[in-house]
Amino acid sequence: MDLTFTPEEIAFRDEVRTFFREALPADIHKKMAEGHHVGKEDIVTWQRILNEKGWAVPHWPVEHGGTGWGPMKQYIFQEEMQRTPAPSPLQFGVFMVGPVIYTFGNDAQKAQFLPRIANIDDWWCQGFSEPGSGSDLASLRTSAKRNGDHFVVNGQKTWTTLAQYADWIFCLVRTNPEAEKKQQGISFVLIDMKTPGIDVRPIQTIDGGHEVNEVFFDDVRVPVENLVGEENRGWDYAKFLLGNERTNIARVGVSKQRLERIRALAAQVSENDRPLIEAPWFREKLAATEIELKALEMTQLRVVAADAKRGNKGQPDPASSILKIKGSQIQQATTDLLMDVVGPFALPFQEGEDDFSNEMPIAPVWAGPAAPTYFNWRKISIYGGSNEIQKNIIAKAILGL
Amino acid sequence: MDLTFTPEEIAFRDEVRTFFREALPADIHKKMAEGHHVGKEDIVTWQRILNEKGWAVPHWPVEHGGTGWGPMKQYIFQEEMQRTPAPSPLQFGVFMVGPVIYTFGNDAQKAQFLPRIANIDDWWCQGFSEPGSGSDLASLRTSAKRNGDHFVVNGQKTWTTLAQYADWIFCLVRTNPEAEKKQQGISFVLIDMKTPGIDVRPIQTIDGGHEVNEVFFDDVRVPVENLVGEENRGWDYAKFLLGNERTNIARVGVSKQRLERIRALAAQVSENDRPLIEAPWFREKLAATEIELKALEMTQLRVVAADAKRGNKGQPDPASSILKIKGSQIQQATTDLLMDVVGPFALPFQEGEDDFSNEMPIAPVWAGPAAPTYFNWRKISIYGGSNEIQKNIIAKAILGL
Amino acid sequence: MDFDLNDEQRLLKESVERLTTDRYAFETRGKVMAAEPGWSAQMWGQYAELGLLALPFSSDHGGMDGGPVETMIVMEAFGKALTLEPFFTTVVLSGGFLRHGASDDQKAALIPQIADGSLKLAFAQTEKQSRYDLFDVAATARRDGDGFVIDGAKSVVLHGDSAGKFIVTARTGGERRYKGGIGVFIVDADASGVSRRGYRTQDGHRAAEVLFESVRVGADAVVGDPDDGFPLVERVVDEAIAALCAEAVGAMERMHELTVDYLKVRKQFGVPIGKFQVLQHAAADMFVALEQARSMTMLATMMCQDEDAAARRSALSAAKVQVGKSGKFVGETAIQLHGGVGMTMEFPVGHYFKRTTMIDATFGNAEHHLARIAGGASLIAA
Amino acid sequence: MDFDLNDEQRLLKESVERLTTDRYAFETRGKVMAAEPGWSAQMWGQYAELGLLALPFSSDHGGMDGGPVETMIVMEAFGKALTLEPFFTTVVLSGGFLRHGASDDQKAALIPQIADGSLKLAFAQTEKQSRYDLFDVAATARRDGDGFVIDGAKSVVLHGDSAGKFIVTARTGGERRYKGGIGVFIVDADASGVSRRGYRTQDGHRAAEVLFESVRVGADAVVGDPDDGFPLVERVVDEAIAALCAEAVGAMERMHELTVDYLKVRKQFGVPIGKFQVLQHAAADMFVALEQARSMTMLATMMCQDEDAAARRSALSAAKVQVGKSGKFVGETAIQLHGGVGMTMEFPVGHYFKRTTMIDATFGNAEHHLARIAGGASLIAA
Repeated sequence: MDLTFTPEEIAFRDEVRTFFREALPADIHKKMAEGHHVGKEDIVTWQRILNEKGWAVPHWPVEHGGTGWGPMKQYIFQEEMQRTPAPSPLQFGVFMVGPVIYTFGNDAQKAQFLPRIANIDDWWCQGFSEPGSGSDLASLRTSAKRNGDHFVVNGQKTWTTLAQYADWIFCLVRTNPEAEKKQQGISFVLIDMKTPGIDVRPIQTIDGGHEVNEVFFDDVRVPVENLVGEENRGWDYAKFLLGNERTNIARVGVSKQRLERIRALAAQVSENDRPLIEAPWFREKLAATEIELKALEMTQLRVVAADAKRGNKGQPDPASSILKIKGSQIQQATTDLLMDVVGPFALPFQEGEDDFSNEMPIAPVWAGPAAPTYFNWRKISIYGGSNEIQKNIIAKAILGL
Repeated sequence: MDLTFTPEEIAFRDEVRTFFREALPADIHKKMAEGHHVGKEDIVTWQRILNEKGWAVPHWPVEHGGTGWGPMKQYIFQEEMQRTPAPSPLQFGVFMVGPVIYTFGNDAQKAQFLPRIANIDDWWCQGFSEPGSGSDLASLRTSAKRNGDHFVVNGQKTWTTLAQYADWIFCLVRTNPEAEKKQQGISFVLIDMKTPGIDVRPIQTIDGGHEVNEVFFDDVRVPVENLVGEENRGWDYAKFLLGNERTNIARVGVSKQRLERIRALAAQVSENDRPLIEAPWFREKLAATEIELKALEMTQLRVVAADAKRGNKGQPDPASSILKIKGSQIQQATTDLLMDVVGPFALPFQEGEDDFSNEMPIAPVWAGPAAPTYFNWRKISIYGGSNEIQKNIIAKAILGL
Repeated sequence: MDFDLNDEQRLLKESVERLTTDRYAFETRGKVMAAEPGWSAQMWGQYAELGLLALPFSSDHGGMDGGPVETMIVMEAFGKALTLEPFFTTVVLSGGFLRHGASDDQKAALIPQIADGSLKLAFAQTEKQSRYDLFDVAATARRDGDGFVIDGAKSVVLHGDSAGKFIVTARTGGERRYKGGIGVFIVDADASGVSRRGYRTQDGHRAAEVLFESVRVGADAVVGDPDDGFPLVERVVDEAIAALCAEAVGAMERMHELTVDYLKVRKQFGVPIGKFQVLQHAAADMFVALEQARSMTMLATMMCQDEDAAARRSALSAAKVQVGKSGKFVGETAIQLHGGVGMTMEFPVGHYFKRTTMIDATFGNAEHHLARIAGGASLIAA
Repeated sequence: MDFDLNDEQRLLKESVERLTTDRYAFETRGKVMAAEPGWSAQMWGQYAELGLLALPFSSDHGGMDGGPVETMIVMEAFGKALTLEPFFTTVVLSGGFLRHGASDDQKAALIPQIADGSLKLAFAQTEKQSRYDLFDVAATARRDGDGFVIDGAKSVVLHGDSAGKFIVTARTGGERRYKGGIGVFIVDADASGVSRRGYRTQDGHRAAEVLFESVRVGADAVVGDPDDGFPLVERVVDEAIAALCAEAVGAMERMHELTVDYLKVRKQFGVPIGKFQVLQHAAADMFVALEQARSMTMLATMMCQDEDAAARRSALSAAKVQVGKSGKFVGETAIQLHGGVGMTMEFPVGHYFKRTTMIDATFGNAEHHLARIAGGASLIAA
C-alpha cells in the first residue's frame, strides 16, 4: 500500500496542469472560474485545443485516438481539468456515444463518427429519457418501425441536454413492442438532427437557464445503417454506456475548485465587521465539507486503483454508487456555501442566458450565479440515476438485500 | 388565537411548580437532577405524595380519582413534573392499564384495581411485545386457552420494563388462533405475577442497567374474571391504550431540564482554557437543539389545544407521530450534547446498578451517567412504535400514500 | 392558550384564499410575472377593495385594526398563491414604520393613500457592506436647517422600482456600525437626487438599487427620533420576519401538497411512486418540518409585539432559523421527489422553492440568526 | 498510488484474523471481560508468539520493522474482534514513544520485554482539566540532582491498572498550557509514590486513575528532550489516532455486516425486514459512511509519518472527524435497525457501538478535531 503518487504520476500531473494553464484561453478560464455558463463555442474551442494536443479522447483505444493512459492517469487528467477549471468535454460524444460506437459499432460507423467526435465536428445529444420513463428507463415508448431500409421513428424524448446545438442524437427506441420483457426489444440508433420530422422545444429551468429540451419525433426516417450493433440489443449498450461514467462521476476536482473559490470569496465579504471566513460557524461548515471531499477523493482513488488492477475493463462497479451519492451531496453543499457567502445579494436576477453577472451597483459582481447554480445543481442528485436509485443499487448489488 | 397562558393557567402552573418543589424529597430530586436512575422506592414514595394531594391520576375520570382538569392543565402538570424534575409516575399503571380498566373493565375490576394503581399498591408491567412480534405486534403468539373458569397461558413476552418489581402484568394473549385476521382473536388479560408458572429473567442492556426483562408463561392459570372487556377484542383495547400516550410522548419538560443542566455543566468544564459554554461550536449546537425543542413545544401545545377543543376524547391523533419523532430526536440530541460536555470522562464505567457516579479522583463526578444515558436513550426511537413506524403512520393516515 | 382563529379571522382567511384561488392561478401568475411591472395592478385593486391594504392600521386612520395574526393569515395565503404584489414591502414593512414611528400628521397623510392602493412604499436599508446587520448603515443624513440631506446607496430594495416613497435608514451620527445615530426618513421617489434601477429577483419579485445623492428632506420626513431610530427598525423588522415566516409556511404547505399529489399520480415501475417507502418517509419528514415551521411561525406572530425586546428578538430569530431550515429541507426534498419536472418553470413547485430560498436570504438567513441566538441567553428558560 | 497490501501484509492480516476468529468468539470475549484482569493473558501470549507485540519496532531491537500499514492491519482486525488486551496502549502508544523518543539503552532494555509479552505500558496523560489538549499539563517534574521528582494526578489512563510502567507527561517548566516545558518520563508502576485505582470503561476495556506523589526518577527515565517533549507527544498521538481509526473501521465493518445479516433473517409483517426500502437505504447509507471512514483511515495511515507536522496533524484530525462521524452514524443506525435486541448485552452489535463511541472520546472527539481543522488552513489545497 502506498498512497502517494509515483514520481511518474507527479510528473504527468505537472505536465497536464501546465498545459491546461497555458493552453486554455483566458476568457474561457474566467467564465469557468467565476461559475458562469460556458457556451457551445467555448466547449468547441477547448475540445479542438485538446485534439490538437492529442488529448481529446484519452480513454479511447489508441487506434481511435486514445492515449493509452491507465485509469490513474486518466483520473489525474480529469481532476486537473476540473481544477484548472477548464470546460469538460461534451460528455455525450466523448464519454457516451463514442465508446458505444467503437465497442459495438461497425467499421463504417467508426470511420464516419469517431474522428468527428474527437474534434467535436458533430455536436451530440442523448435521447434516453422520456416523459413517462425516468428512473424506470426501460419503460420507454418511442417506437422505430422497420420500413424497407429505414426505421420510422415516432415518440418523444425529454431532458435532452443542449439539443439546441445538436447535429446528432443517439436514441433508445423500441423496435420490438412484442418482446417479453420491457428491457428487450430496444435498439440503439443514431439520428441526424436535420432529418425532417424532428422538433426541439426548449425546457426552461428554474434557474432561468435553457440547458434541456424536449425532442419530438414525427415519422422520422432513419437509415438502417444508423443502427448500432444488433437490433433489440440496445438495452445492453445503454447499460455499458451508463457504466462508463464512473471515473468522472464524483467530480472531485470541480468541488475542490469551488471550495477554494468560496474560501477566497468569503475573505472578501464581512460579517459582524470581520471577514466571513473568520466566522467560526462558516469555517466549521467549510471544513466539514472539505473533510467529506477529502474522504471522497480517497474513495474515488480506491475505485480507480481497483479499476487499474482489473485492467480497466469498464465493468460497472456498484461502488461507483458511493461516488455518485457523496459526489452529488458535496457538489450541492458547495452551492449552499456560496449562498451563505453572497447573503442578501443572492436575490438579484440578471436576465439573459449565460450571463448572471450583476451590473453595478449591485454588489458584489460575483454574487450573480450563486442562486441560479444552487437551483440548477439540484439536478445532480436526480440525473444519471437519482440518489434513491443509487441506494437501491447498493442495497441490492452490494448488500444483497 | 392567543398563544399566551391564561392568568388561570399561570396561577395553576405556579401552584403545581411550588408544590412539586416543596413536596419532592431532596434525595429523589438530586438523583433526578443529576441524571441518575431512580429506584422503585422513590417512584412509590413520590406517587403516594401525589395521591395524598389528590394528584395521583389527574387525567382519570373524577369518580375514579381524577381531577377534572382539561388537557392544557394536564399538560402543564406533566411539563412541570418533568422540569422539576420529579419521577414520572409508573406509566404502566396510571397511563396504560388504568384507563383500559375504567373504560372497558367491569365494576369489580374497577373497584379492585383502580385505587391500588393510584396509590401504587400494585406495581404493574406490560406484556405486549414478544421476541417475534416487535413492530408487527399483532403477530403475537402467547396463547390463552379456556379451561373451565380459567385461561391457561403459555408463551413469552419480552422488553417487559421493570417486571422485576411487578405485582401484576397486563397481557395481550391469543384466545382464538383460528381468527381470520391476526388482529382478531386477541384478548386483554390481567395476570397476578405470583401465579405459578411465571418466570422473569433479566435482560441486561448495553448501558449496564437492568430495566427490561423476559417473562415466560408456562401453563399459567388466569381466572376468567381477569379478562378485560370482551374476549377477542383485546386489539381494540391495545390501540386505545397506545393512543393515550400523546400528551406525554414528546417529553418536552424532560428535554428542557436536561438542556438547562447541560448549559450549566458546560460552564464548569473548559475547552481551550475557557468555559466550553463559550465555544462557538458548542453554543450553536446547543442553540439549534433549543430551537427544535421550542418548536416541538409549540407543536405539542397545538395538539393539546386541539384535544381540548374536541373534548378530550382520547382519540389517537396521527399528528402525535410528529411528537414521537421529534421528541425522540431531541431527547437523543441532549444525550449527545452531554457526551460533548464530559469529553474524555465519558469512559469510566461504574459498576453497580443505579449508581453511575464517579468516585474520586475521576472527574467531574457528574460525568458518570453521560455515556450510559447516551446508550440507553437509543431506545426512545425504538420503543412505543419506532420512528420508522411513526413515519409509516404519517404517510398513510395523514398523507394518504 | 388558544390556537384557533376567531370568526372574523376565519372570514378574512377565506376571503383572501378565495380571491387568490379564483384570480391568481399558476398560469395567471406566470403572465403577471412576465409582463411589466411584474405584479398585478388589478389584484392590487382587489386587495384594496378587500381592505387588505388597510389591514394593520388603526381605525383612527382608516385602517382595519388588524394585528399580527391578521397579517399572518394574509401572508400565509399569499405564500400559498405566490403573489407578486408589493404588499409585504408597502403594508407590512413600510406600514410598520408608520404604525410604530410616524407622527399623527404623517399617518394621516399616508395611510389613506396606502389603504386605497394609490401609494406603494419600499424600505431602503441594505447596503453593499451591511450584509444582514440592520445597524450597519453608511448612508448619511446631514442636518441642514430644519431638514436633512441624505446621501447613500441602497441595494436590493424590495419593490423599490414601483415605490412612490422610500423609508430610508441613514446615519445622523456615529461610526458606521454604531447602533445609535441612525435615523429613519420618508423620501419621495421622485425627489431631486433620487435615482433607481429596477430588476427582477430570483423568485420573480422585483427590487431596485437606489441612489440618494444630496437628497434634501424636511423635518416632516423624519420617522421617530432621527438620532435613535434603531429600536424602531428592529421592532418593524421583527414584525416583518414574522410575516415572512407566515408566507414561507404557506409556500411550504403548497410544496408539500404538490409533492404528495405528484407521488400519487406519477408512475414508475408500474406503480405510483408514492408506494415506495423511501419516498413516503421523505414526504413524512417534509410534513414534520412543515409543522415545526408552522409552530414557530405562530410563536413569532405572538412574540413580534412583545415589549421585552431581547425576548422578542430571540423568539423571532429562532423562528427565522426554524423556517429557514424547514424551508430548505421541504424545498430541496420537494424538487428531489418531483425529479426533473420539479426543476422546470412549467411546474409550480420550483417557483415555491425559489421563493422560500429567497425568504431565507431576506433579513438574515438561518445561519445568521442561529449565530445570533447562540450568542445570547437560553431560549427555553421559563 | 497503490491501495493493495503486499504479500507479507496479506499474510499478517490473515494470521491475525484467523487467530481472533478461532480464539476470540463473542462468547469467549464476554467471559474474558467478566473475569479479572479484564483481558486475556492467553491471547497476549498468542500475540507475542505471532510477533504482534514486536511489530512496529526496529529489527535492531528484536522488532519486526512494521510500519503504519502493519499497525492498521492489526488494529482493524482487533476492531472486528473487539479484543480487550492492552495492545494499543503498550505497543502503539507507549511503543511509539520508545520508537520516536527513546535512547538506544532504553530501547534495548524495554522493547524485548514488550516483544515477549512480559511488559505492559500505559500512557498517563489526561488530567482533570486538560480535556483533549495534549499540551495542558499540570503535573510537574522538578529537577532533583540528575533526575526528577514527579507530582501529579492522571485520569483515564487506558490499561493503567495492568501496566508495569507508565509513560508520563509532566511539566519541567512554563505555565500549565505552555507547549514548551513538557517532559516525557518512564516511571515504574511500583515506584515509591505511585498509586492507582483501576476500573472498567464503558466499552469493557480497563483504565486507571494514577497518582504520582513525589516520585523520584533518574535521568535514564527521560524520553527525548525533557524541556521540549511536546512534538514527540503529538507525533506519537497522531500515530495512535491512525491506529484507533483503523480499529473503529474494523468495528464499523462488523456492525454493518451484523446489521445486514439481521435484516435478512428478522421477519416482521411476514417478510424479512430487509425488504423494506427505508431499511435498505439506511443500510446503504451505513455502507457509504463506512467506506468514507475507511478511505480517511488509509489517508491517516499514510500521513501519520509525514515529516510536515502541520499537514500531518491536519490530515489526522480530518480522519478523526470522519471516523467519529461515520462511527456515530453507523453505530446509531445499527442499533436502530436491530431494534430492542441491539441494545442488549447478549447481542454483539451494541458492544461494537460502545467501542466506537469510546474511540470517538479518545484523543479528541469529532467536534474537537473539526474545530481544530476549522482553525487552520484548507485541507484540499494541492
